[in-house]
Amino acid sequence: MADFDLVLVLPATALAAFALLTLLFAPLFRGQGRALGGVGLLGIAVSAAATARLWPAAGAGARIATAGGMVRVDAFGLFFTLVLLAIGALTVVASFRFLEREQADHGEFYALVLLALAGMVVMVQTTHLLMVLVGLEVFSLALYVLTGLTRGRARSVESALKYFLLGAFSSGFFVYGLALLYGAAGSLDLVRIGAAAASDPSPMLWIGAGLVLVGLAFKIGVVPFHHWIPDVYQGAPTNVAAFMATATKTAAFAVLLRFLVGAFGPSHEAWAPLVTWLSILTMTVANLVALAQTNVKRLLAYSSVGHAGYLMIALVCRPEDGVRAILFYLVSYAFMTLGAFLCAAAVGRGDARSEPGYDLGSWAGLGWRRKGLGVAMSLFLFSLAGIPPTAGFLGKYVIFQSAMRSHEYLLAVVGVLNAVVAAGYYLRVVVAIWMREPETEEEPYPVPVSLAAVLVAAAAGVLVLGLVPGPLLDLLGRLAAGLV
Amino acid sequence: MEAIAFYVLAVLAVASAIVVIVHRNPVMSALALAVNLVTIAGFYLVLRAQFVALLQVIVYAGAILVLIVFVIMLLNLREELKARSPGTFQKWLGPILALVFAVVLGRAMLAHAAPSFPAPVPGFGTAAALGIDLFSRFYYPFEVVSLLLVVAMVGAVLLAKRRL
Amino acid sequence: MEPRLVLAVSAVLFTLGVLGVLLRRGAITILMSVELMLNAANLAFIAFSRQAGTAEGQIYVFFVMTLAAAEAAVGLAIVIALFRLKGTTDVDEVSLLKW
Amino acid sequence: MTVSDLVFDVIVSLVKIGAVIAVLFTVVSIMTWVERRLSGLIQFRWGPNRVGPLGLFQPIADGVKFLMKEEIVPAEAHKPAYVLAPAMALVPALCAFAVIPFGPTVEAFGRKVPFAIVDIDGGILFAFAASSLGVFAIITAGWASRNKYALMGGLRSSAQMISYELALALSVIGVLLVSGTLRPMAIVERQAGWFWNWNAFAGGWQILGFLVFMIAGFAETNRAPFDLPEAESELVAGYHTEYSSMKFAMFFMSEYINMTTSAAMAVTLFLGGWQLGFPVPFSGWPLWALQVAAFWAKVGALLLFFVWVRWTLPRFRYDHLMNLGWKGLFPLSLANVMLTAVLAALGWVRR
Repeated sequence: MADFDLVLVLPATALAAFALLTLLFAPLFRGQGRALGGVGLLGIAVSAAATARLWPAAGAGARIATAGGMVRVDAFGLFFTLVLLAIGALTVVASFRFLEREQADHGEFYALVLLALAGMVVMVQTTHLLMVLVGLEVFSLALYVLTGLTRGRARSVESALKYFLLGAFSSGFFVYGLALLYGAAGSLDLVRIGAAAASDPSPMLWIGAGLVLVGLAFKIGVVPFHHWIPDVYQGAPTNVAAFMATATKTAAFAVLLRFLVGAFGPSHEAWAPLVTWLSILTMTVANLVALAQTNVKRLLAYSSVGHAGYLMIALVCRPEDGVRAILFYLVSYAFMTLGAFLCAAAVGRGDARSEPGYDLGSWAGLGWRRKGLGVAMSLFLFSLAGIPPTAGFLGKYVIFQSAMRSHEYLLAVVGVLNAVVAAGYYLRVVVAIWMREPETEEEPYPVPVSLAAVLVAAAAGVLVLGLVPGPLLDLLGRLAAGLV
Repeated sequence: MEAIAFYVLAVLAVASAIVVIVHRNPVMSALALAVNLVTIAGFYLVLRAQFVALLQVIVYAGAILVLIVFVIMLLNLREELKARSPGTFQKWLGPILALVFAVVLGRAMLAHAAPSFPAPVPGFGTAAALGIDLFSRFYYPFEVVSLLLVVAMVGAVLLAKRRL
Repeated sequence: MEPRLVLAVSAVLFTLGVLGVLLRRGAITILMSVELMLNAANLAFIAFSRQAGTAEGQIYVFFVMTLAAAEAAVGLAIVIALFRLKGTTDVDEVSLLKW
Repeated sequence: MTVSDLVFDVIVSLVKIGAVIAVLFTVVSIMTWVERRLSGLIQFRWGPNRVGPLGLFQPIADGVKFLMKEEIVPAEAHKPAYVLAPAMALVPALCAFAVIPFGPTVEAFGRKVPFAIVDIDGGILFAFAASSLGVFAIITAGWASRNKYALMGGLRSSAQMISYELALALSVIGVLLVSGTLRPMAIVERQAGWFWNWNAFAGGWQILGFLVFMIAGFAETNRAPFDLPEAESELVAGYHTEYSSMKFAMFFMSEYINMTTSAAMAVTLFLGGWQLGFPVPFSGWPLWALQVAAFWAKVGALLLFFVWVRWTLPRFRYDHLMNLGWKGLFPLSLANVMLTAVLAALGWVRR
C-alpha cells in the first residue's frame, strides 16, 4: 500500500465515517432524527473541506492517481464531488421536518444519504470501472431502500420494488458489459479500454461498451430505459425523489463523460449517431408525455427525463464545448430540480393510502396563500422551462450554442422545439398557482424554517447562475481536458 | 477428462437455467438455480479457479440462495397461477430480441476467444495468488465494498424489521 | 476444452437470465433470473482470467459476488415489506409494475 | 502424469473413500447405541440392553427395522423434492469429510500418500461449502412435506443454520490467521510436538475460537440444546415429521455424520488433528497407526461430549437461540479474530 494517501481519498472516507457515526448514534436519538441529520451535515461539511483542500493542486491541472490506480484525483472529479455534496447538504437540511411529517423520522435516513453520497463520490473520482461498479451499487442500493422508506405506504414500497427489480436487471447488463470489456481490453481501467478501442476495436469491445451504456442509461433515465422514473419518483418520499433526480443524474453523467467522451472519444463517429437519436427520442417522448400529467411529482419526473435528453445533446458536441455545457447544465439542473421537488414536498401530504397535495388541483391559488412558496416554485419552473434570467435559460443556451458550433443543427432544432413544448406544461403549473381559485378550504402546510432556508438557497443558486454565469463557465471550460 | 466434464457441466448448466426461468413453482426454480450455481462452480474448477469455485458454493449456494429460498418459504409462495399476462412485447418480441442478441453476443465473444487456454500459471486460482492481488492492487475497492454491505444491512433492517 | 465453449455457455446463460426477467411475474423469480445474469458474467470473467493467466478477472468475480449478496438482501427485504402490505409478490398484482 | 500414476491415484482414492465411508457408517451405528446407553446412564435408566450383550446389536436391529418399514409419501407432498431431500442431506454430509486429514502424509510404493481423501489448497473452505449445502435438504424436506410443522421446522432450522454458520466460519479465521494456510493437512502439521502446541492452546491461543466453534457446531448440527427444528413438544419432529423408514434413516444418519464431521473439524483445527501431542521414540508405520488412532480417539471423545451435553442441558427458546448466535457468539468470534490479529502482529504466535 505504498501509494496510499488518506488525504486523497478523504472526501469519500469522511462521508462513510460519518455515516457510521450516524448509525452509531441512531439508537440514542430515537425519534429525534434532526440530531442525526446534524451529524450527517457535519460529515458533508468535513468531506467538502477535504475536497476543497485538494482543489488547489488538482485545479492547476494535476491528475493524481492513488490507491493502486483505483482513485483519480482531478479537477473534474473534485468539481462533481462538490456538486454532489451540495445536493446532499440541501437534501439533508430539507429532510429535517419533512421526515417527521411523513412519520418516517428514522435516523438511518441520514446514514443512507451519506452512504449514497460516498458511493457517488467514489464513482466520480475514478477512472477504473470496478470502482464505478462498486460506487454505483452502493448508491443504488441506498436509493432502493430510501424509496421504500415510508414503508407503511403501498405506493412507496411498490415503487421500491419496481426500482429494485429494474435496477438489478440493469446492473446485470452493466456487469456483463464489464466482463466483455475486461475480455477485450484486458483491464477495466478506462485508460486501457480507451487504448484498446483506438488500436483494436473488436465487436466484443463494442458490445461490452454498449451494455455498460445500457446500465448507465438506466440510471440517467434515457428513453427506452426510463420506465421506472415516473413511478419511482412519484412513489418515493418527495425529499428522496429530489435527491434521486439530481444526484443520480449528476454522478451518472460524470461517468458517462469519462466513458464516452474520455475513453471512447477517438471513436466519436461510431457512437455519435446512436446518442443523437437517443437524445431526440428522450426529449420528445418525455416532453410529450409530460404534457398529459396532472400530478406534480410525475410531471417533474418526466421533466427530469426530458432534461437528460438536453444533456445528451451536448454529449455529441465537440468536447471543448460540450463538456462545459453539460457541467454548467448539471449544476443549474441540480438547483432548479431540487428546488421544484422540495416545493412539492412543502405542499404535498403523504398519508398511508394516497398522496394528496401532489395533484395539480391542490396547487390552485396556492401562491396567494403561501406567497414565498409560490414565488419559489414559479422561479424553479421558469428556470426548468428555460426562461431568462434564470440558470435554466443559460444552461439551455450554452447547450444549443455548443450544438451549433459542432454543426449539430438537427439536435439544436429539436432541442429548441422541445423547450417550447416543455414550457407549456411548466407554465400550466404556474398558472394554477397564481391564476386559479383554490379548490379546498384546507389550509396548506406551513413551510418549516429548514425547508424554507433550502428553498432560498436553491433559488439564490438559480438566480446567481442565471445572472452572473461568467466565473463558473470560465472555470468549467478548464475541466474539459483530461477526462481519463 | 476435462472435455467430458465440461460438456456434462454445460448441458447441466443450460438445462437448470431453463428450469429456473420456466418452472411455475418458485421453490423448484430456486432448487434448479442451486444446481446451476454448483455447475458454475464446476466450470470454475475445470478452469482451475479453485478458490473462486469454493467461494461460489459458499456465497452463492450457501448464503444467497438459502436466503432466497428462506423468503419463498416464509411468504409461503405458491405456483404462479398463469403465465405472464400477454403483452405482445413480453411474450413474443422479447424472446425474439433476446435470441438475436444472444447470436450477436455469442458471435462477438467467440470471435475473441483464443483457440485454447494456455497452460495455467503456477499458483493460478489459489487463495494465495488471489489474496496477494486483492490486498496489493484492489484493497481500496475491497474497503469500499464494505459500504455496500453496510447499506444492505441497514436497508434490510429498515425495510423488513417488524417494529423499528 | 476450448475457450469458445465456455464463452458460448456464458452467453446462453446470460440470455436465459434476460428472458427470465422479461417473462416471469414473481418478484423472487425475477431476482433469481438476475442472479443467472450475474453468474453468466462471472463465468466470462473467469474464462478471460484464465485466458490472460492473471488473477484480475477472478478478483472481479469476488466483487460481483458481494454485490449479488447485497442486492439479494435488499431485494428480499423489499419483497417482505411489500408482502406485509399487500399479501402478494406477484408483479402483476402490484399496480406500478405492469410493465 | 503417467498412466501408472493415474491408476495408482484412482485406486488409492477409491480405497480411502471406501475406508472413510465404512468408518463413518460404523461410527454412526455405534453412536446410536452409545447415545442411548449414555443417556440411560445419565438418567438412571438402562437403555437398550436386550439385543445382544449390553444391547450391542441394537443398531443392527434398528437398521433392519428401517429397511422393513413401509415407505409413506404424503399424498399432498411435492414428490420429486420430497424424495430428493434425504439424499441432499446425506451427500454433502459425506462430502465434507473428504478434506479432513485423519493421518499424516506417508510414503507408500514410492509415492506420497496423504491420509485424507483429498489434500487440497482450499480444504477448509471446501468443508464449509459442503456443509452449507446441507441446509437445502432441510428446507426442501420441510417444504415438500406440505405439513405446517415440517415447514416451521425447516424455516427455523435454516434460520438457525445461517445464523450460526457466520459464527462458525468466523471462529475459524483465527486458526487460519496463525496457520497462514487453508490446507487442513498443513494446519495439522503445524501443531506438531507437545499438546500445548495445539491451536487451542499455546500453538495459536485459539481457546476462544475453539469454544465458539464447539457451540456453533452444536447449533449447526441441530443437536441439543439447539435442537429446536425438531422440538417434539411444539413441532412434532420438525422437518422430518413426514418421513419414515429409509428416508428417515438417511436424515438420521446425516445428522450423526455431520456431528462426526464437526468433531473431526474441531480436532483438526484446534486439537492437533492426528498429532499425538507428545513425542514418541519410534517412527514408521507404528507411528502412523498410532496417529490415526489418536485422531479417532479425539473425535470419539468430542462425540461423547456432544452426547453428554445433549442429555444434560435443556433446550433453548427460539429467540434466545437467535440472540445467542447474533449477540453472543458472533461478536465473540469477531473479537477473537481481532485478538488473534493483534497477537500475530506482535509476533506472539508461533508461525
